[in-house]
Amino acid sequence: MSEYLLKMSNISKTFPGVKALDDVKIEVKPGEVHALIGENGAGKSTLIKILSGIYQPDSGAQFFFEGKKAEITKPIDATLKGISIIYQDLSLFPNLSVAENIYIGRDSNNKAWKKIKWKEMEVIAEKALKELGVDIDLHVPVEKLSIAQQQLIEIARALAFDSKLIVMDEPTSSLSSGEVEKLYKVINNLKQRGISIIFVSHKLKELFTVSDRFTVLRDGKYVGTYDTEELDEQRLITLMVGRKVAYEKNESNASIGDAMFEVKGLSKEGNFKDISFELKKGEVLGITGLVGSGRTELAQAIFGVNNPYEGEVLLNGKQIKVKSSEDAVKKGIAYIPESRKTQGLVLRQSVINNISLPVLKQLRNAFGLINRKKEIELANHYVKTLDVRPALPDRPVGQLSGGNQQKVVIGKWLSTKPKILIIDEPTNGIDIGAKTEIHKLLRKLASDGMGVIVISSELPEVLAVSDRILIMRHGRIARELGIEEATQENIMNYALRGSSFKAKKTNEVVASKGVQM
Amino acid sequence: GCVSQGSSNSENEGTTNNASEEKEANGKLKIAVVPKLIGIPYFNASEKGAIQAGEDLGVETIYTGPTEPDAAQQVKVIEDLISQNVDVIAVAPNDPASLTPVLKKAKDQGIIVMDWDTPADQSVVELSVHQIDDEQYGRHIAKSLIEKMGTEDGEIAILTGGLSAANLNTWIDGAKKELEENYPDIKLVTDKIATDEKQQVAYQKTLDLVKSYPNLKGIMAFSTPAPLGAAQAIQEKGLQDDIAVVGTALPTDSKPYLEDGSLDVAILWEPDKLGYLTVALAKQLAEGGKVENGQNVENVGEIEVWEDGKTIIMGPPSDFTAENAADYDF
Amino acid sequence: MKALTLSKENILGLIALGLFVLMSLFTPSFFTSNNLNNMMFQLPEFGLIALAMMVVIVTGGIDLSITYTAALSGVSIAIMQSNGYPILTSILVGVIVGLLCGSVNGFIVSKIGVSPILVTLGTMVLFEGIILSITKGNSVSGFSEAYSLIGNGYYLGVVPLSIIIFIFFAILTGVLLTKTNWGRSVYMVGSNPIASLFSGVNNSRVLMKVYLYSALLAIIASIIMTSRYNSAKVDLGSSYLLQSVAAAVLGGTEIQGGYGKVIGTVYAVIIFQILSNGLNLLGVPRSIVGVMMGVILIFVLVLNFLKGKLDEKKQKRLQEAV
Amino acid sequence: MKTFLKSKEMSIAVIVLLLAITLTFVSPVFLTADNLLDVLKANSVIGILAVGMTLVIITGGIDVSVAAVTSAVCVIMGKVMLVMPDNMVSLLLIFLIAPVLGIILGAINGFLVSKIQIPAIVVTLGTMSIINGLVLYITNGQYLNSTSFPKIFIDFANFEILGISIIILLFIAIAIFTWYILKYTVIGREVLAIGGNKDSAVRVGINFDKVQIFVFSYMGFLAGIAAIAQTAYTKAVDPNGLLGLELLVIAAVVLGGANIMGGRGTIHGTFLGVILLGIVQNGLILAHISTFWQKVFTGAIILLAVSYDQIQYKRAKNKLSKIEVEA
Ligand SMILES: Nc1ncnc2c1ncn2[C@@H]1O[C@H](COP(=O)(O)OP(=O)(O)OP(=O)(O)O)[C@@H](O)[C@H]1O
Ligand SMILES: Nc1ncnc2c1ncn2[C@@H]1O[C@H](COP(=O)(O)OP(=O)(O)OP(=O)(O)O)[C@@H](O)[C@H]1O
Ligand SMILES: [Mg+2]
Ligand SMILES: [Mg+2]
Repeated sequence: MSEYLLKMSNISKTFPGVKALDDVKIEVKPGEVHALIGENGAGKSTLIKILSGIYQPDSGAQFFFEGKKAEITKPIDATLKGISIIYQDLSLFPNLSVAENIYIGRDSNNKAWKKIKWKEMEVIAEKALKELGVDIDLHVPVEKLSIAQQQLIEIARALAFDSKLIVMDEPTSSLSSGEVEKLYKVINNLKQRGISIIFVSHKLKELFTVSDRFTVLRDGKYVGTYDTEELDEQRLITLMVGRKVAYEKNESNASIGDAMFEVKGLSKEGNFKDISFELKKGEVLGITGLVGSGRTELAQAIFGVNNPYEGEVLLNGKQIKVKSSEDAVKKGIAYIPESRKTQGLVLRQSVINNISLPVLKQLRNAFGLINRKKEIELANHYVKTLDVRPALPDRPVGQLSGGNQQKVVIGKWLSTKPKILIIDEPTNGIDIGAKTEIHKLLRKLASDGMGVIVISSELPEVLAVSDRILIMRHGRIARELGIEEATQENIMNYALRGSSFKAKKTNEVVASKGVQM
Repeated sequence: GCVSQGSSNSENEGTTNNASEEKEANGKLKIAVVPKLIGIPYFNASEKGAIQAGEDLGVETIYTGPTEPDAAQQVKVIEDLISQNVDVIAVAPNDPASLTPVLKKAKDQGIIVMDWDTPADQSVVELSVHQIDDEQYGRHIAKSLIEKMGTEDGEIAILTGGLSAANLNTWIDGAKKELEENYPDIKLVTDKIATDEKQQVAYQKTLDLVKSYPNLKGIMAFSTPAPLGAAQAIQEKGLQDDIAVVGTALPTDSKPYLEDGSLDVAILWEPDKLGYLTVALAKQLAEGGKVENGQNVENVGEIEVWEDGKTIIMGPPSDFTAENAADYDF
Repeated sequence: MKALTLSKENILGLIALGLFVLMSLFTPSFFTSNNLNNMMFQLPEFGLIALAMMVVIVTGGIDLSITYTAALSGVSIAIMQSNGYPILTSILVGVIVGLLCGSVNGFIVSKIGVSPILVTLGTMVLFEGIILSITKGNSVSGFSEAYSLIGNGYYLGVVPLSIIIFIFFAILTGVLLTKTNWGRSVYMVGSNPIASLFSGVNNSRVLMKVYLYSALLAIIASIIMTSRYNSAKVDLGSSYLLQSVAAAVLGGTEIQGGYGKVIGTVYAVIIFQILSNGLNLLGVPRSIVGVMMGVILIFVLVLNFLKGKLDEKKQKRLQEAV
Repeated sequence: MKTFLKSKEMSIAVIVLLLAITLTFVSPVFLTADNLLDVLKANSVIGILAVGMTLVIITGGIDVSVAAVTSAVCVIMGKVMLVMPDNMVSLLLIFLIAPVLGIILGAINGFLVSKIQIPAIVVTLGTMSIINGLVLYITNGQYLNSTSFPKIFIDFANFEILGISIIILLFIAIAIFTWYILKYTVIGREVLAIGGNKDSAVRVGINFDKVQIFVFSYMGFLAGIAAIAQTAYTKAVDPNGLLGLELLVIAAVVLGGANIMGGRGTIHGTFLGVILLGIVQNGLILAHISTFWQKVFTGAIILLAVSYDQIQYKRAKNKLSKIEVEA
């Protein structure tokens, strides 16, 4: 029995168009938390997909698990070996119960007609959830759970399979700080029980708190593996980016004008209650809080896709009624949703078509036809100014990495020349380099006179961009802090105070709307 | 089939595959007979006759029609026949009016146009071959029903293949007229009921009918599957003696129901004869012959020609009963 | 290289061409002015309905009521005409009736949000019922001479008027879909309704317009049909319903929405037309024509599939070569 | 139970109930065992097919070739029965042949859908027109009546238990059997799983293709059974007898609350859907509604049902509070 639980080496993976991985290796010790990190498109997800048997590596790959040579050609192989993967977008069945979601998969292949023992299933699920120290009704369908709870279900499933290695690809990207804390507890407890964890994340701070060792990838190449002790944030960033990136708290912006946008006593049953705030010219307003504190619901109400609600919205002193997203665009309100892949972009359509979508009306020529030339210019403009890579605007946007996809969404909304820009989880799953770029951009937009509201669960981010911070808790504004008085500690404190952790939240507020057939 | 349009010879390919070459080779007459649709027993039977006549009389018969009783499809069939420049087109219209333009077109191309089974626009056809006098037929069916009911007052119902079938409607009108004029005490409980040309639908509707009209005495069923469905329901509910069923079915299909009296009588002409007659007259017409009243067409018999010199009546319908049903092979 | 990467539409075009050549070679009286002309008269009505179906399918929907929409507007035109109203008035009424049908579908789909297949299943039966209760199932006839020219007349004495109408609407549809705000939104809504909603697109208006437009195409088809057949009846063109879905899909339209080109559908319609007419002339049993069309449909899709696989492999080899 | 009250099935159940009550008032006949049994029997074929269609639709697929497959099996069965001796073996043979034929045809659909990845509606549209065409070509619409069947089959067709026709029993048995598969077997849950989320299914190692092929083969299997029921019901084989039935079947399933997008659907819901369509047809005559208006009613009822259900669903969704808002 070697000292390593998992040894992968000579891993290469070629996709049509890209060499995603080029002779990469990773070695994981039993009972360690191993951070896998790199910029967007560095190859993390791909490496994981190979480990899980979804992708096959190019020839020559070496693969040992528990000292034995391992053959993993399909997902079930990995599962049976005791490797569980928790993907960014989770692998749950919204229409099935919690118990089933935990149990599922173990009987697949050649046991099709096996009778399902619901009792046994529930026992197993029960046990797994206990080990995690959470209590969730075994019978509710998973679609009724919050993202955080869903993530726990995934982990419970991994335990139920008594996995020796659990891989988490950006598990915290959709969690609020509070829930992240809870996840760490779980991870530590797994560690105690000798389970190894590969942890993919773009949030360096959290990585330092959980990880024992780091493996760094850059552009699909292996950079190195380091103990946490020998690293600090700067060093790490340099390793993964190859350049030095600053990422610190914002000092309040000098040129803050008077209120341009105002919200008075906004309330919506089961969403949020008498929300009032104002946004001053040139300032960035941060809204934070636990996931499920009603931030997204509030934003979508202002944007007109979460009607009806009580209360007033004033733009430049005049009351406005936003009845639909179309309205919002007309009135100069832009909302960048939290899930770029489902809400932000039409993945199969080209970058051009995505960017021009909200402004097609302006692009019409004398005959009311779209002026393709103008459209392409528009797209190119934002691809250039936002430095979207690769700069191929007629590629389907689905082929861009998360970071670049996000830039496209931002470009799309800048093209509407909005007065108010609301951006929800702006840097979800985006690497540090791209992050700071986006933060700079938001600051710049504000100082150029745009009203910017940033909703984020990532406190460093909130602190980095905001001039003022609203903390929401259970659908109400718990506290407002000026940037100078705000610290991660006191924000957490207001966000959590008196709140139980079981924030309830259905993923997509408007998922039902718009969907046809 | 769903993805289907146009037409073709529903007999074996051989006869027509090399059709057009043949045309060049020997001057054989090409006579196209177009049914309302192919692949239902009634028109299969008349196809037999038509093909037979072709062989007997040394003409080439193309028997082809749509797979659904759809006007649009039938027009296409005829258009394609015009492209094959046949000598005669005899058509049984699904929707007479809808064929007028295309039949005109055929006429302009020098093709002789006639109708059979169901009259087309009389201004375009040169001959109109009727199996029977539609009104008489309707009346005959009504009379037989009354006879089988054995009473001249009581409730009856009418089943029909489809509400939009022109010829069924004329028969039903004929039957209604007979009842109004001669049997005032007969009460028609509801509008004619559509059975989608399907036996099981006729069966279900009949079950519902006998339930909702407990003292129903008789049922007239038009279109070939309808009487079978009706009879099946009567048979199952053992109402043979309470409710008389009369309809337009083929003998072989109705045999099992005739035998136990659940179907009292099936009234129809012999469709193969109709097919035969159509081809025979088409040939005669194409060769410039004139059709006379009382003329005897062999294998068919004496035919009646109305004074308009156009309308041909093949003869009275045949009543198929438990006794004679076995003698027929269609 | 370009030659190797044929779009599915181009492949379809080649198939259509190939069929045409084959038929011309092996079917006597196929390649005769008479028959070509004949096909030009047969194609438009089906072509228009297929386009109507395609537009709906691009939004991820389907319209099972399309032929009854056509029939209903056709019947109303016929009734107007037979009561001696002038052509334009009659057509106007027909258009209004048809658009009403479209708006019923559009409303229930876009405002209430019921899935199109269910809505149009219901309206299909409903419209049929309405026609039946109006016409008592009889066919309505009695069009004016002039009216019958629409479907039977020639333009400049050579080209059938109806084919010109078809070409016009084919081009119009193409332009609307590719060059207008609405058309673009149609594809966007078809690919990802949520994202397009979040991009300020008014999904329900887009959908409403889609069902109105497809109704309009159906109406045009019904005008051509009623004029050609000089009568209107409950089952007017009913046999085109599933055929039109098949044609749209054969034309490359993705049934789950988001992709579909006019030219593809047009090629598909041409293929069906050649197949049906040619096989008829050959005297192939008509039932077999149906079989052939099913076979072609599946064959082409299997072809696309294999092509996709092939391209992947090629890409890969190029990669490893590098 | 509480979940059932909020479920789609509930709204359909409500509609069925309202309709039934109205009919009981307009016609004394409606609420008689005799009538209800007739309705059940008349809709058993649709019911059997609908049960299979439920699985297909749960996986997000659809099968418009069911009617074609059923007629194909009917026709072949008919031809076989012509030469069959009149004994038990023949009957057993029929129960062997019919399902097997169905499974073969269904498997072809399944293969094209899963391995060639052609959308189900397209595949089945194609196979439908192929099968229909071939049936028409081979039979030329030739109608076979009971005189040509072995007597034992007729006895089977007329067989009753406590006055309940074997055909109804067949339907009920199929419904229960399928319900069991869906609830208590691995493959059954996998059907729901791939309907719920395809990617997740693949990741947890569910064999997507296998499940799809199963679903379509099972649909074919039931089409085989339905063919037996149909032949027993009409005591005849009419190659055109089932044309257009597929739309009714689909209507029944979705009325029963199955989600055309996949992931949701229940056997009891489908059963209710079948019943709804059944009593509408039956009621229209009992209620003495003019022939010409019957379709108007049917269409209107379908529209009302689906709209009502959708509105209910939206309401529920809006009520469902997303956040526990502090008082
Ligand atoms: N399915 C695919 N087809 C083609 N190329 C791919 C595919 N998946 C990944 N790639 C390529 O491999 C590279 C690495 O992708 P990967 O998903 O591993 O990046 P990542 O490290 O997960 O990025 P992120 O941090 O944003 O998740 C990408 O830049 C992309 O070009
Ligand atoms: N079909 C594809 N073709 C080409 N590249 C792809 C494809 N799918 C994914 N990629 C590449 O994979 C990389 C990562 O893709 P992925 O789906 O993991 O998003 P991501 O980078 O992880 O972003 P996020 O973290 O927001 O999900 C991207 O760099 C993208 O270029
Ligand atoms: Mg990734
Ligand atoms: Mg949020």
